[in-house]
Amino acid sequence: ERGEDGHVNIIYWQAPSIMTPYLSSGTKDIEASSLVLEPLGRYTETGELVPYLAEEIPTVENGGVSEDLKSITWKLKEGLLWSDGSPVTSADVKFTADYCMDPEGGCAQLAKFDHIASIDTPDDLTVVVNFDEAMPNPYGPFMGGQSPILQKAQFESCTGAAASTCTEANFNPIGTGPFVVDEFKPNDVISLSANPNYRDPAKPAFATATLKGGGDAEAAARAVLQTGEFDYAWNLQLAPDVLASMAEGGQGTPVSAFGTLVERLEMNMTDPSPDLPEGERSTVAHPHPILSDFNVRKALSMAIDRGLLTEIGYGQAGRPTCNLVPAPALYASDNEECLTQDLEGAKALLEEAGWTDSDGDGVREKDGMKLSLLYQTSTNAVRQDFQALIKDWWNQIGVETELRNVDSSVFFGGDPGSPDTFQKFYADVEMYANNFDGTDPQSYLQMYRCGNEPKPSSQWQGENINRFCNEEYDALLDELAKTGELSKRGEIAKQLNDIITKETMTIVPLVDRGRVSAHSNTLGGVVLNTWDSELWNAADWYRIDG
Amino acid sequence: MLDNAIARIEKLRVEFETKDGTVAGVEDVSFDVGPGETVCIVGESGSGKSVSSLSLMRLIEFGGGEIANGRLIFDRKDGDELDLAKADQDLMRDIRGNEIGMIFQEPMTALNPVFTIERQLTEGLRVHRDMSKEQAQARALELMQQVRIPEPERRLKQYPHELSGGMRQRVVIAMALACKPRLLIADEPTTALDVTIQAEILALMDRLKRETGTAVMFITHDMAVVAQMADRVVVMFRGRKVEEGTVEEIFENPQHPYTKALLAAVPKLGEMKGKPLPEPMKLLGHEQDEIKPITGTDQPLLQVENLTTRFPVKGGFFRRTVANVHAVEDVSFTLNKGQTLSLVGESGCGKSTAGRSILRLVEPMRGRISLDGVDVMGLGPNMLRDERRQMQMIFQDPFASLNPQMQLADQVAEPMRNFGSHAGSEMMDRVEMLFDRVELPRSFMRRYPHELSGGQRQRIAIARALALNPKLIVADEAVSALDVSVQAQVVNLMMELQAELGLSYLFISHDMAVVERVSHNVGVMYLGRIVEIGPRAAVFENPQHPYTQALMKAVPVADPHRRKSEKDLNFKPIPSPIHPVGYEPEPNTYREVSPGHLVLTSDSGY
Amino acid sequence: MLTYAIRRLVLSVPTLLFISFVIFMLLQLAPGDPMAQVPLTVPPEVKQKMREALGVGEPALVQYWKWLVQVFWTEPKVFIDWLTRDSFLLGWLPDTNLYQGELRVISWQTRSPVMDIVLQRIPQTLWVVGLSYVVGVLIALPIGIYSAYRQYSVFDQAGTFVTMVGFSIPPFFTGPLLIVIFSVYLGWFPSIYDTTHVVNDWESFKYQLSQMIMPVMVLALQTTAQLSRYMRASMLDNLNQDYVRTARAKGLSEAVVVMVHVLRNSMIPVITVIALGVPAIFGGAIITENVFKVNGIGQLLITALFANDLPMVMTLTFIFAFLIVMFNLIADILYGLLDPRIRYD
Amino acid sequence: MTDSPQDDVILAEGAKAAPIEALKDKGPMAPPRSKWRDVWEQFRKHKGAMMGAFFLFFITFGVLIGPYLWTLDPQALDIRNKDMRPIYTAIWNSEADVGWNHPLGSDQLGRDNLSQLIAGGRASMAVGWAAMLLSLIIGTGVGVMAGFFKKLDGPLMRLTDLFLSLPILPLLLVAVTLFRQPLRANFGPEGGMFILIVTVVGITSWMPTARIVRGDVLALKEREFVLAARSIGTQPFKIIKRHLLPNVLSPIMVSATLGLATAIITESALSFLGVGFPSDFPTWGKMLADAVARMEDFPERVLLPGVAISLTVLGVNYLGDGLRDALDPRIRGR
Ligand SMILES: Nc1ncnc2c1ncn2[C@@H]1O[C@H](COP(=O)(O)OP(=O)(O)OP(=O)(O)O)[C@@H](O)[C@H]1O
Ligand SMILES: Nc1ncnc2c1ncn2[C@@H]1O[C@H](COP(=O)(O)OP(=O)(O)OP(=O)(O)O)[C@@H](O)[C@H]1O
Ligand SMILES: [Mg+2]
Ligand SMILES: [Mg+2]
Ligand code: NI
Repeated sequence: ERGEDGHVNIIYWQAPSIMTPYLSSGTKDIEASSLVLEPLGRYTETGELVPYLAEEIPTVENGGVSEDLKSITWKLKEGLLWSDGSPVTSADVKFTADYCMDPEGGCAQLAKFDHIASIDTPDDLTVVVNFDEAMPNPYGPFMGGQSPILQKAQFESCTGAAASTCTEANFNPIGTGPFVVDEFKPNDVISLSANPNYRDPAKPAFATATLKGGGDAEAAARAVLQTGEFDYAWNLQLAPDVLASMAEGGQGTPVSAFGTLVERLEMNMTDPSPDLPEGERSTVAHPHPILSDFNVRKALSMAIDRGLLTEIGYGQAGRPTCNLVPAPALYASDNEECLTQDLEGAKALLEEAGWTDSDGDGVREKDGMKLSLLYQTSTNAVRQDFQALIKDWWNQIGVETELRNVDSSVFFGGDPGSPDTFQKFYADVEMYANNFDGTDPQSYLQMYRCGNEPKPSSQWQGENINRFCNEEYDALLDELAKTGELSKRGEIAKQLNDIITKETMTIVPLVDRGRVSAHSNTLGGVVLNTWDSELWNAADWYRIDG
Repeated sequence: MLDNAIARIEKLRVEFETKDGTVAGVEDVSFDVGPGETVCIVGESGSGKSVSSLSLMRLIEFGGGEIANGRLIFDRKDGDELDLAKADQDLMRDIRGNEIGMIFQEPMTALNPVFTIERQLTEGLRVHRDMSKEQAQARALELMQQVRIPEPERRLKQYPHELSGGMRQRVVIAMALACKPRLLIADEPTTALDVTIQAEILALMDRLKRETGTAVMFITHDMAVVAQMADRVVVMFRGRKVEEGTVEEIFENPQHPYTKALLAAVPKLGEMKGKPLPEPMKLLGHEQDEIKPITGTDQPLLQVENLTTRFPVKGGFFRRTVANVHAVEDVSFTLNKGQTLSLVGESGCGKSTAGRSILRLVEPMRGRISLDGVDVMGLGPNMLRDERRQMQMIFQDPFASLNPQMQLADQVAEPMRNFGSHAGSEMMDRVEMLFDRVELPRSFMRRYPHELSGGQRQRIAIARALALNPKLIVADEAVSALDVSVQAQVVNLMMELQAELGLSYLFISHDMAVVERVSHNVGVMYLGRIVEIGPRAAVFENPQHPYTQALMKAVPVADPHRRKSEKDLNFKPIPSPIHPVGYEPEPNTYREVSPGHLVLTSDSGY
Repeated sequence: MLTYAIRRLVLSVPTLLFISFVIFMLLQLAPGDPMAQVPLTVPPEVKQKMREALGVGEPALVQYWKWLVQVFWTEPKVFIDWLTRDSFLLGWLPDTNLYQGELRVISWQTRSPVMDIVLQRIPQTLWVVGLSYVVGVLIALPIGIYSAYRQYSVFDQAGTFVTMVGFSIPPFFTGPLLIVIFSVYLGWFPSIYDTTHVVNDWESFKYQLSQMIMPVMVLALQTTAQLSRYMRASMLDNLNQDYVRTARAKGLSEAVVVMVHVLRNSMIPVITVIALGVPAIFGGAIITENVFKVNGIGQLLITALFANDLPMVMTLTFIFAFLIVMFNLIADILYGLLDPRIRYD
Repeated sequence: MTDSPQDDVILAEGAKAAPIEALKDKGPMAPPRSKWRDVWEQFRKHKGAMMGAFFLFFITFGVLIGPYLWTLDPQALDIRNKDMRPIYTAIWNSEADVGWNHPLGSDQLGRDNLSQLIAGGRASMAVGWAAMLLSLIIGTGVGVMAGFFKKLDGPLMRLTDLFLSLPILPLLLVAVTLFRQPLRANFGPEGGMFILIVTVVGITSWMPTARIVRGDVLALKEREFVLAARSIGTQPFKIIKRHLLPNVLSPIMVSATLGLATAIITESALSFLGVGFPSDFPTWGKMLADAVARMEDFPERVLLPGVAISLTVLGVNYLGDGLRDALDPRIRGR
């Protein structure tokens, strides 16, 4: 029965600041808006596609996707209503695309609408998206929490430069989801109530909801696990022992799930030496004097005990991995060779490669070059623990390591003027985490294409952070882009993954980072999903009596 | 001992707990106060005068003291006798302000700055007399009239800082008298006031005592005031009573050596009559010293012409100068080598400013100053600094004019360091010599100012001023803050030095008796102008300007036979020296009465 | 006095302009980027588009000028409109409709007018931080008075000790400690402040009290520590003054002497200190707000800072500077009003 | 002090002694003592101050000598011995994981708490002292200049107002992000951050000192000894050095003690907000901030640094109280 379970309290320690994913790409905002706005289809916790507003997921098999992979046809469910009672039509869907693709609007999900040539609405329930090239993965637009459907009537006057002035619409969007916004206090709290026009008359079970934001993960965990004030807490990035001891509070349960987020070390293949003139540091013009040696990279990887790192940093929310693409199963390589630490092996390897400690200072040299590395990452407690541990291991194999951490707003800020961005890579090794949207790794793997590296001529934009360049890899990428068949795609993706990880040790994956969230013991129906919004099935949540 | 005494103090001993252990403030003091009688308690600073009076009020407890011994018998209105030393504070509250009133020394701080006069006057009345607000206000007005405050209605609504010192002291007296106390304790009520105001307040108290029949316990260190006020005198010395007697007995036939010394040290106005030149005082114990008049020379050292100093008053939206304080207005005089010129006048008349202007410690507006032929006004900063070797200054407050954080030898040596005139051991030799010169033991050289008494400090200040062999010393109230006995010593020292070194003094003081003692010439200042100037004998014995005459009348004389009465006094309040920008007073013109004796003929504001 | 106040007011305009310029330039210098929080999956071109939409690329002076116009011209218009339209006070006046849809100061994070959010945050901050200030003052004054009156007594020594400890323990420690004790073990108070809570009956009032008590206490501890020191020192200064002796000599009771004569004088400097502390209320208490999730101004500022939300940071810091300047002025004027000796002209 | 041998002479009956004795100055009879000896005498009488000084000395000594006595590297990881409890927990909990190799226990990465506490103390004390000194120098300089030179008063006080109205926290964060890298490049990660924090705390906390000092200098300037110094030709800077600075020492002392405390606390607040020292560089504030999450299981990790901070602050404050009394010659003279 709709509304019979009263009230549900959700806490996000990062407070949502806006209710549409199009003007913010922050996870908190995307997840908050997923209570109200819905896409045509979502990913399930296993990464499968399920229809939401669409009748079914279009595929080549059912004819929804054209043979040449250049168009996809969505059919809306019949009788869908917006929360204000007006019907949902294909015009809304088309409008959503237009809204995001407006060049003045600064749409955060523009990448989802890449390669769209045109959108046709043959009738009120049918939407045809035409691409300008073959799209083996045509599920960019309108799939998943990042690109839900907006109501045309509400946002019509909010396109382009006017997007940010539509505060009312941005805070209180009319949606099709289980809840509607009663009051939105940016960066603080959102009060919601059940959508009277939700398509399933029995849902949601809760009449009202609040989504409180702010504070820190620890307090959020405490509120669910220890004091029981809240029913659901998102993304509890806490040290495992802290979380475990809080879970003894008995009020709630932590839950975890894994996606594609991998904490990794990136090896710089170019020389970041400050002695080089500005504009040539960390560019392909100068290969790295130490890390160009595969054996060094390999030894560095061998020295690491990924199991221990995981245990200390992430506990049940992490698992050691050797892969850049750890999931979904279709694309995940079975590479496990790196999981056992081998300090002796690493030492031997270095010795063999000519890196010896000739002067007895504990640091190896070769040709007068000291085996000394600068290892940087963003400022974050777990990363600093990792740095400390890895430095320790590397010291043991005779590699001198200097640690450095940069404020994350600078590190990830992408300011071409700052020397400390991860793109500039003015260090030898850096550590961060990255993942890909949805389930298809193609664009993710494409980042490491030769020529895509950040360089002065591209204002240091570019995703090939390592400055990796490998013909075989690029050739495989081209092949992947042409392949539509899933199993074939999986094969190629695994090969790509192996080239960049175990074969060249360009990227040294450490931990496959999952999500930990917690729900109170009285909240039922929670299914943690890392492929989509965590609140993807909030409509199914209910209260367990007890 | 009178049986019907209002207050009887018997064997009083008051102790203070200090960090160095228990200290006795007064010891074994006994005396009594009869009805309608004025008992003066005299003695130098720290002799226990205030402690005795505060004990009687039982206020000493709040200052950390404790009555260790003795009885304080007080005769209450209803005839009972009560030992105040044993009374509890509730009872005391009833007596305080009601049966015993008290006037304090500092009129500036004795009133609460944030309450109106009316509020402070009525408070006691409402507590002790259960008066309604209106009744108390009416009574307050009556009191204000009784103490002769002009415009009493308006004053009642004002705050203490809006009243002059004299008026404030009147308010304090009114407050003490509000409930018609049987005993009035006055703790140095006039020490902080100008002679003229002092005279008025003394006369006022005298009249009130006669009108109301209140017994008065009057505390002072000034023998001249004692001579004016007392029926009986109690002399205190270092916490003990050393002598007691009627005022005539004490003045004419002192018994105790301390009383004798004290009386010898008091300069009496008129003592110098017939002597044209200043001469040192004859002090007890120095009888054998030869007393030589100081002649000086006739060569002019300092010539000041038309000196004018004004301070701007800023105001308004743009902080522009809206008015000027005419502190020194067209002052001219000449000071000869080896002689002393004194400037006298009431507080605020511009004496200090005149002295400072000459050293250019404040920048004069115009005028000509020539010191031994050097045009001081025309000197640039460096030259001026050099020229200051020739002229030095001694300040009023010996506590404030020495740096508390510096050793005495360093302070004396500082001028020499500044000018590099002496160095190393030569400098130390000179410092030792200077210490000898001002009769301080050399062992004091390594001490700090707080370890010295006021007189010793003032001697350090003199030594410092002498360090550079100046020709001119400006002594700005240099002896005003000192106890009489010490004052006499310092005055004698200064005169000795003058005789020996041929110094010239510009002696600034409000104390006419001291001025009479030390000066060759005297200038009387009023509102920034010199209203009369001339040889000391001429000005003191033949005052011409009405202000000078009034001033001379106001000075109390340390002789019980020459008491003043209230009707001799008529003072007008001093008008404001503040004039709007652009106001230019006419130049001063003088009439020469006798050679060198000039009297202002143009308007002086008096 | 009036001239003085007006003069100071007028002088504060260039001061504030200068301050705003300094702050603006400092923030411009900061290397942060509003896109830092954007996940790495978003391609650089898209980020660039987003940046342009926020107007980040423009020259600093142009941005500053725009900001000035928005704050000093557009926002007042909106405010006047609001006054004449919705406010209780002036709602009866005809609607002014001065605001014609010009661009207001827009937050980069929320894409909504900064002022609206600030107004939304002020109640929480005032409730908690303001109340704690009041509580702190109310506790501090008696402690200060009594410590001074009984200088070096056990009470005074203990008071000194406690206030010093209060001063030296950071709120990020006291806060979680209280939460663990009172929320986790005892379960008396909620650990998370509910900003949507509306007080409309006794029950809800009790709830409001229970959720405020911990943050208020944590903050009040610090206020108390500092103010009671001031109060004590000021009382000690005045207790030794001559007028106190005069008052006693009049036969007034100790209560009147201390609580009327001495207190009135001692309060003069203390009140100005209190007034000078008021801007800090509006500035929020960043750490405490964070610990208890009282999402007030302080939390707004810190999130904006970390998100490089320049307009928000700029406007908030400017408001803060404005309050400081104004309360400085108010403190001076209060001083003049309370102390009859001071006359400004 | 009123009782001196001569009193009895004067008061002796018959007063055969020379009468001038009665008027003789009451000189100090004790032999002259050096100023610092005097200060010390006075200081010793202040119990709180002695205790404060003792604690401060103990802590300072501990953090300075500590690393030589307890040589474990505070950054050394000993992952097998992580999460050990302090040795004293064994008293009531025989199962607690304790050991003499980590007398105060170890943290979640097995770093030794004792050596961290010592190293953290070094950092905190160094930050505290340096920031305090910096703010003192700026504050005193500005205050003295403004108070002494009339022309500078206006501009300097406006500057002070400006700094007072600058919102400190944003400024701090901006400065941290701005200058962290260049400083790190020149002074290393810890050195750079140290300089940064010290500078930022220093330049944002000198204003109260400046105001107090200015007020005092204005008042002192009216005192006659300054006028006297001018009249004997002392140059302005010598006046400041000889006459003004020694006399504003006690308010400066008070600001100094407060400054030390605020600097330590500000540093810890910065650490709490995550913009302080590098993560592997312990300070008390950082240890406290990091340990708050594990407060229930490992209370010692918050208590140890918390108590250390409090004791230091308390010690410094009491020390300041005592010093103020001892340095004031009027109090000392009594
Ligand atoms: N609160 C106190 N604590 C310690 N000693 C005190 C205190 N008050 C007074 N004394 C001591 O008691 C003695 C007498 O002091 P008292 O104030 O009575 O002197 P006085 O004769 O009134 O001097 P003055 O003319 O300076 O007012 C002095 O030696 C003084 O040091
Ligand atoms: N620095 C100053 N700024 C403004 N006005 C001043 C200043 N110094 C003195 N005055 C004013 O100048 C006038 C003369 O002051 P001055 O100090 O010379 O008087 P005085 O005769 O020495 O008085 P006292 O006997 O009280 O020392 C007074 O009205 C005083 O208020
Ligand atoms: Mg006295
Ligand atoms: Mg004077
Ligand atoms: Ni006198």
